[in-house]
Amino acid sequence: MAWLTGLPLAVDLVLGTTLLWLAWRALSSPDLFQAVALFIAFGVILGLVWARLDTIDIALAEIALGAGVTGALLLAALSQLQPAEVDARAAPSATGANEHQAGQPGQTAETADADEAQHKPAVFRALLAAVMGLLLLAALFGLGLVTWQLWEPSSGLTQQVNTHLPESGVEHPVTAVLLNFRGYDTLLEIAVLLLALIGVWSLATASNLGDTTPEPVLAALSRLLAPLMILVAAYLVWVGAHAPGGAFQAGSVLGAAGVLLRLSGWRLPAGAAGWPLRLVLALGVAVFAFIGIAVIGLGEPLLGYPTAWAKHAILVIELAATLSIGAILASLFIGGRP
Amino acid sequence: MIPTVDANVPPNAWLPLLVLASSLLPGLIIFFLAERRYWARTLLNLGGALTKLSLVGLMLWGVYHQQQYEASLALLPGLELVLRVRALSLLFLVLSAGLWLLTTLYAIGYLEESPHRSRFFGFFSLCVTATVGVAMAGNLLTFVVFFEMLTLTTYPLVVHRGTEEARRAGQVYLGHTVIAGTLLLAGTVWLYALAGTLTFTTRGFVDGLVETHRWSLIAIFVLLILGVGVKAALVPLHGWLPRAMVAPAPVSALLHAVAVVKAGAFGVVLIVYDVFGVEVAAELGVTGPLALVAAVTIIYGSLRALFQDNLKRRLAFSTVSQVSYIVLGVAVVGPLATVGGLVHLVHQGVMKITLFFCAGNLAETLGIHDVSEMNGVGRRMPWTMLAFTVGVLGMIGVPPVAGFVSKWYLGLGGLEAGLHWPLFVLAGSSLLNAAYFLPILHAAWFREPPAAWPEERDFGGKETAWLLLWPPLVTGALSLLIGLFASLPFTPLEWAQLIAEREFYQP
Amino acid sequence: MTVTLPAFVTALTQRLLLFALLWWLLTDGQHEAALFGAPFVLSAAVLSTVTRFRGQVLSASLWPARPLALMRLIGFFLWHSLRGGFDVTLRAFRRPLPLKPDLIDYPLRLPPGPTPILMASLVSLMPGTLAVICEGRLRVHVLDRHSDWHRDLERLEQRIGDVYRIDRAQWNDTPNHSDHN
Amino acid sequence: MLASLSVVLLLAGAAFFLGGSVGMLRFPDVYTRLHALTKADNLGLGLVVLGLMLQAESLAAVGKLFVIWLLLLAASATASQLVASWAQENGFAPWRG
Amino acid sequence: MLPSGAVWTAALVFTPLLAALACFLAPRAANWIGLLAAGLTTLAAATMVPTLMTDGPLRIAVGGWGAPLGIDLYADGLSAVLLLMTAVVGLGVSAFAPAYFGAHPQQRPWFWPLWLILWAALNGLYLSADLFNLYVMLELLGLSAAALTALSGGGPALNAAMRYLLVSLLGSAAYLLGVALLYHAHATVDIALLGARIEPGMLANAALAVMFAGLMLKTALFPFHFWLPPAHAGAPAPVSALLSALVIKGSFYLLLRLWLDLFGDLSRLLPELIGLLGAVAVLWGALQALQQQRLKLMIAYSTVAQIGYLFLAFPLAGGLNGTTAWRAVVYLALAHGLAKAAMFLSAGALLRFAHHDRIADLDRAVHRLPLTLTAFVLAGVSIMGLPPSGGFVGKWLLLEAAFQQDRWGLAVVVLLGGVLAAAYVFKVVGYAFTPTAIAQEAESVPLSMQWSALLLALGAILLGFAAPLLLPLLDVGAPFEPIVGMPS
Amino acid sequence: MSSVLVLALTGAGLILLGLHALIVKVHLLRKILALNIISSGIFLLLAGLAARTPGGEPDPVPQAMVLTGIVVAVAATALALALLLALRSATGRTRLDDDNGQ
Amino acid sequence: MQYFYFALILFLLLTLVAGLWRIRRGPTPADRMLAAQLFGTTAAAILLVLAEVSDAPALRDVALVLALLAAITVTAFTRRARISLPPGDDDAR
Repeated sequence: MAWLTGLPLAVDLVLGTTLLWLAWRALSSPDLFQAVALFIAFGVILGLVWARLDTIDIALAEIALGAGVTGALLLAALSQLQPAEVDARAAPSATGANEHQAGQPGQTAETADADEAQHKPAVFRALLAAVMGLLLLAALFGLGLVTWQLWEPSSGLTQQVNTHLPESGVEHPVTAVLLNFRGYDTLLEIAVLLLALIGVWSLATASNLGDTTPEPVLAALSRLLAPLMILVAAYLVWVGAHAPGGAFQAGSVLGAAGVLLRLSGWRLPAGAAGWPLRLVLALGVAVFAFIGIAVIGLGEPLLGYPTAWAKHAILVIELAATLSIGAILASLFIGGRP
Repeated sequence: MIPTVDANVPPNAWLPLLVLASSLLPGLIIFFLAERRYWARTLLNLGGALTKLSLVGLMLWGVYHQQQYEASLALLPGLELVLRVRALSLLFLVLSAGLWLLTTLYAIGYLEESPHRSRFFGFFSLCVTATVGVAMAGNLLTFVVFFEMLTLTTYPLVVHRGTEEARRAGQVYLGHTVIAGTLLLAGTVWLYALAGTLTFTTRGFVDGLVETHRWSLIAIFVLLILGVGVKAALVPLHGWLPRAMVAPAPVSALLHAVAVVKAGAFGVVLIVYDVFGVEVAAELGVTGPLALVAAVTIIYGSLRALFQDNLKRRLAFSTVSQVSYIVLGVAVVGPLATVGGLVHLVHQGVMKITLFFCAGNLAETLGIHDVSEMNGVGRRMPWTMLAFTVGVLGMIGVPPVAGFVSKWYLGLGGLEAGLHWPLFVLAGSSLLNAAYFLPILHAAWFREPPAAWPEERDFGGKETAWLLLWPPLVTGALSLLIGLFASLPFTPLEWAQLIAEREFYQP
Repeated sequence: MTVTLPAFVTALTQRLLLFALLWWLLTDGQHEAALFGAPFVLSAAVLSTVTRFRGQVLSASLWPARPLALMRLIGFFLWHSLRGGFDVTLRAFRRPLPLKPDLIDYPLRLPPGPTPILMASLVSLMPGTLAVICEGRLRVHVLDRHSDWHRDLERLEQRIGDVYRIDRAQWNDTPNHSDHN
Repeated sequence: MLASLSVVLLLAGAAFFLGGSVGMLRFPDVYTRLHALTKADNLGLGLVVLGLMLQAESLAAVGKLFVIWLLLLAASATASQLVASWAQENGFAPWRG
Repeated sequence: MLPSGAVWTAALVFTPLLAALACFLAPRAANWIGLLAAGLTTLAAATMVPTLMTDGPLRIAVGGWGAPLGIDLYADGLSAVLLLMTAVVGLGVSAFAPAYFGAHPQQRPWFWPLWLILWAALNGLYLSADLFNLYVMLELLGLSAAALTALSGGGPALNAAMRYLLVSLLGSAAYLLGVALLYHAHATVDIALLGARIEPGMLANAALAVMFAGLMLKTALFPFHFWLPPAHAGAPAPVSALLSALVIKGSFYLLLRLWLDLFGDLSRLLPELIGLLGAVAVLWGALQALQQQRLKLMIAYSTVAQIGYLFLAFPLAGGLNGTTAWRAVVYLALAHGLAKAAMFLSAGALLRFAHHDRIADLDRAVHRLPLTLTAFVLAGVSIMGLPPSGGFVGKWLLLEAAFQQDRWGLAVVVLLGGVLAAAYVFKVVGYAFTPTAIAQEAESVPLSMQWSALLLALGAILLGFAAPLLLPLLDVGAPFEPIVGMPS
Repeated sequence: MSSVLVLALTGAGLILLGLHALIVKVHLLRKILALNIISSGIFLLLAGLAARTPGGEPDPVPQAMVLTGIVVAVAATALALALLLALRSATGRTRLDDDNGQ
Repeated sequence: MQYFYFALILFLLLTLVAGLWRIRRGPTPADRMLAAQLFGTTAAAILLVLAEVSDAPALRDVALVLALLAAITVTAFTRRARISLPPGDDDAR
């Protein structure tokens, strides 16, 4: 039964190979929709990989974002790209779908690739491809070698984190790192999210897609799931203090709730779409920064919560951050300023 | 900028700065004056010019009595901007300050009613600021700084008219001067990297390096001379000068007589005497080729001048030729030649500015631009042509006008140094000068005037506007006087001898 | 169309209980979690109730379900979903594929509202059938057009109606339900 | 005993997953594949969940497992309806053998 | 032990960040909030200087944890001068923006929050001593810069913004890969600790390679410059100024830090290669600038060339008096910041004035827009490296280092670059003197736009006199000396 | 431990696959996917190696970094997609224009 | 028991990978979306088994989140991808 001991490795090998295969196909399949679908699948497999590596916080975030906002974002973008791509095709295949035929109707063919081929002479392209291929292979080899070198047990900062864990206000090391030891990063990273939203809003107004009355079954689903998502988001915030979970994951779930609501035709009331929405969007950064700066007045360093209050401070920050992250992610999906 | 005043000589640090400020501040203010504010502008211009002249006079007296004037400002680690007024500086200072006053007067008259006068006078003042900066430079860095500033401030004057031709001339001018500035900078930094100092010293500061870095020094010398040689219009670097004639007459006067070419020539003096030291330069064997270049320039400029019909272009080539007298004087190693070169710095300035003033008058009053249009103009504008005649005679070297004095000393200097060929160069040049100038005089005085002048303007029956007339008369008279009374104290000749004794050939 | 207060309160209470249970499940019954969870349970319940009532009409379905009927429905569903799973798995492995699919219309007798949705969802999990609500009808895709899918659908509809106490009288009276597409 | 029952359930679940996947691959059109997806996989998951429930450490864990199953049930029921109606609206006629 | 360092840091990063939030919340008041924040941030940067001069470099442990567990902030002279430059340029651009966006009211509410976040990111970048924190800053910087590039809308701008975003993301991804390798090799991401722990070897080389590749991409060093000209030319003028003057410097600063503190001793060949690329950039960029017909593109290509100068220090740094080379390029970076901002702002004013930026059709702009043209020329003087200007000081120091080490090739490149710069600057000036065949319609340009450009340009000139003040500040904490042991 | 190596190497492969596609592919959506895959590869390296602690409990610090990175990546993706859509509606193109804006 | 779980995981993973073929093959977008849905269900099963085998109850939360969000992608697809196609035969031949 010695082969049984190889099973975990086999699982990893299958996971790794699948990831690579999915990535390769997502990047090279001729059809864009297929690429996006493969990419979504890639996200799920990556989630499994994280689970396999015992990095459950990341698995949660990957699954929550991948299954929620990212996939929806990509699909929404693709559907908005679609009509022109169909127009761009010289002769749409009128015969309809065929399993063995490339360029299905409704699939977003990447006609640009073909155009590109005509720009440069074939020899030149081949040479370029060969050179690049060699370079990439060399880089892969180098990276692999370096990774190999790093493959010996090392505890990194685990010891330090565990030593200071009691002072951090939470019991889960990852949350302690995120919200206390390296809280500065986290604050800025919520700012990155907000920044992306401001950038998106600066580009366009919201498209009116998804405003048609939803199918009844969809409406029912969103009625069922939206409250559940709120509950689960709250749970993730709560559980983050001592187990995998936390503001990002919770915010991602909340964002997914927003996406679902939006998809089922729900719109923010006009009165809430102005500054109340903006307030919610900015809340995470504002509360985090406010608490981080206010502690200076208590003689603490920047973003240094007194140990006694750390637990509550982190909870407040996490709640605000969750709310903001959820609202930002949902707004990112909606796409334009309300 | 607050200068770090040397504590040892506190009272004397302000004068150099004031000399700078006397044209810098008026210039900056003038930029912001509206076009119509004629009197304010004139007041600022003349006030500045007079102030500067009196300050320079004060320093002239002081230096004569061994006073020190020095101001410095730290610029780089171990390097300062230094303004130091010495006898040599004063030679150039007096020339600039004096001629600036006259040119300003002339320009006020010349530019009456024309557009963009505020800009013009603003840059004009800045240009003079840069020139006096060059004159007072206490080290090579300072020299480079003001030299480049001169480039920048003259460019707007060259393209002032805003025509396509002016733009092209401006590009050519910049092309030359910027490349030159780059070479100058290269030589300067290289020298600094070798010598660790850039302070002008009366016998040069590189003698310690001759043994070890002979070829580097020669290269540096070439770079530096190329750098200043463009402005001094050494052949073959002179291409910009005739083209820059598109600028208004006061600008030409300034460029040719005072600011630009003189700064170049002055630079040659500084490099040979204060950077390398004339003995070291001679030992390096670089003075001979320099003298040769000067000689070639003298002859070539004269030859080219012969074939120009455009009056200003003829004068421009004349400048090319004449400025190299200074270089020749410097390159022929010896006290007398030095005196000749230095004195020519002033003499040529005074005489050439007279000629340009007159050419400007002819153009402005009668629309005359070409030599072939000058028949009988002496009768129409006798005073102008009188001044012109004095200038021309000086250029040829007819005694007792100033030019004679220069040529005399240059020739003696050559002989003193045991060289005969400078004599032939001088003689040949004088002949050529005569060949291209005397026909003008002949035509102007003895030919019949045409029925109508190309473009005559009426100045109320007078010859021309008084602001146009007086400056050439003054400079014309001056060229005569400094020639006649060359041996009195405080004349250029006396001063040049003082410099030679005090600085370059002190026992 | 108006929502009566008691109906609202009843619905809210139901949901509060449900979500509280859920919270308990999620947090593994830890006590200190209860306080933290309370506001969220409440808000989730309120949200759920409000969305439930908004734009919805059905007075009938506002009443609590009949527990016994619900149990029967669940049992029915579980059994049929087991059958459905077996059915489709067996078909998947057979060669050649034992498929005679067809798309048919099944006119619903349930009134519009949540019940047709439940119906459609359950149909989709039952053997050989897959449904889409389409303007008062179910469009049903069947794997085997010769099977007795019709009887199953009727029985399912019946049970759902029972759970929600929908009178037969209230049913849409369109008796003919055998039209092939 | 409990463990072996659990193993049986898990194995049965796995078998249905396999059935679902095979169906996905072999069935001819989108509608038939939906059948495979909704029925086989849900049953498979149900059995796996049941098998794991037998091993679960607490009642809450059992409940959580059950909730997961219910949620996926709802999701796939909804998804199948949405996809089917999408296919209809976009004019994909069913395969008729 | 008042946490004065923490206060400065809080002010420098959080003032713009919170102001960005405020602008986002109250778009109508954005102008005022933005200007106020700009003033406060500048004040914070200025007041930090005396603290540094008296107390030496600042090291702040965020949250009190300290490296390697927590994030450390570190400010020395190098950070300080860049913070100051950012503040000055930021103030100038902020003063320019209200009038500029007065004509583009739909862009204004987005400009302010994006720009203020960008400012926060830059300040954060200059203050951070933590490689991962720097990654977040880089992303904050890159995303805000890309969003700002797209602000004016329209095909070319969006195209450029897209390209910029992709490049920027790839660059930071490469950087992050390096961080990952370093962390796993040495269990810290604190620069000082890493500097003490890093040792030559394959791993360090790999980290060096990917991090430098990424940062060079972001800094647009030749041949990675392809994205820069369209982005910097296509953005609205104040944004172009920010991108060219500041954003590029952010990644360059990081590059410099990594080199100085981590990688400087690893390779002999790499500095030569970098120097070569820099030299090619100087010449190629300038030649491209010379060929441009459009003012903003010309200025953008000029940036490509000026970036090249910054990399000329790498081959010089190892030799005799290498510190001079570092000082030189930092000075050049400062001068370029001020001058290029002034140039883009004056280009913005010209664009408002003439509604186009064709160089050949500037139609007597010298007379009609004298302040703006003055700003352009003064900025050009610094770009050319003519005295007396910041650019001159930088170039002088660079030449000094080159001559001291007999690196004639580098000296020639430096000098030639200056000549070419003069050529393209004066090409513009020449056309600004001449009239076009048909006199053009012109719109009046608000004075605040003209003056902000002019003051920045004057700043670039005055920088030429500031070396006795700035160089001692730059030496606080001896950023250019090799780290010996651990800073406590 | 073996899984760490396998998955870290997978990360390296992903990085280079993504890089290749980013350079070669012209459709912008594809480039955005490529960037995401590159990021995933880097995260896999960063957090994958975190699991090689002797105690078996993965190092929390890289995990926190990856979480931060994931959120940043989502933000960047959203912005890139919005830019892509804006570009499409402004120019009709979904690829970058090669002329440098001249 | 450990190895049994791993074998189970491997088996489920392989059925998952088999389902990938449908994403690759299509032919309609709907088919690809279906496969993605399949992914959700199977991945949840894998996560649950993994939670058991590595004694990490937190992985159940991952499965819970996956289950909660499983429908969103499909919904986004059907709500937004409203393309008009020429009606034609389906893919099977």
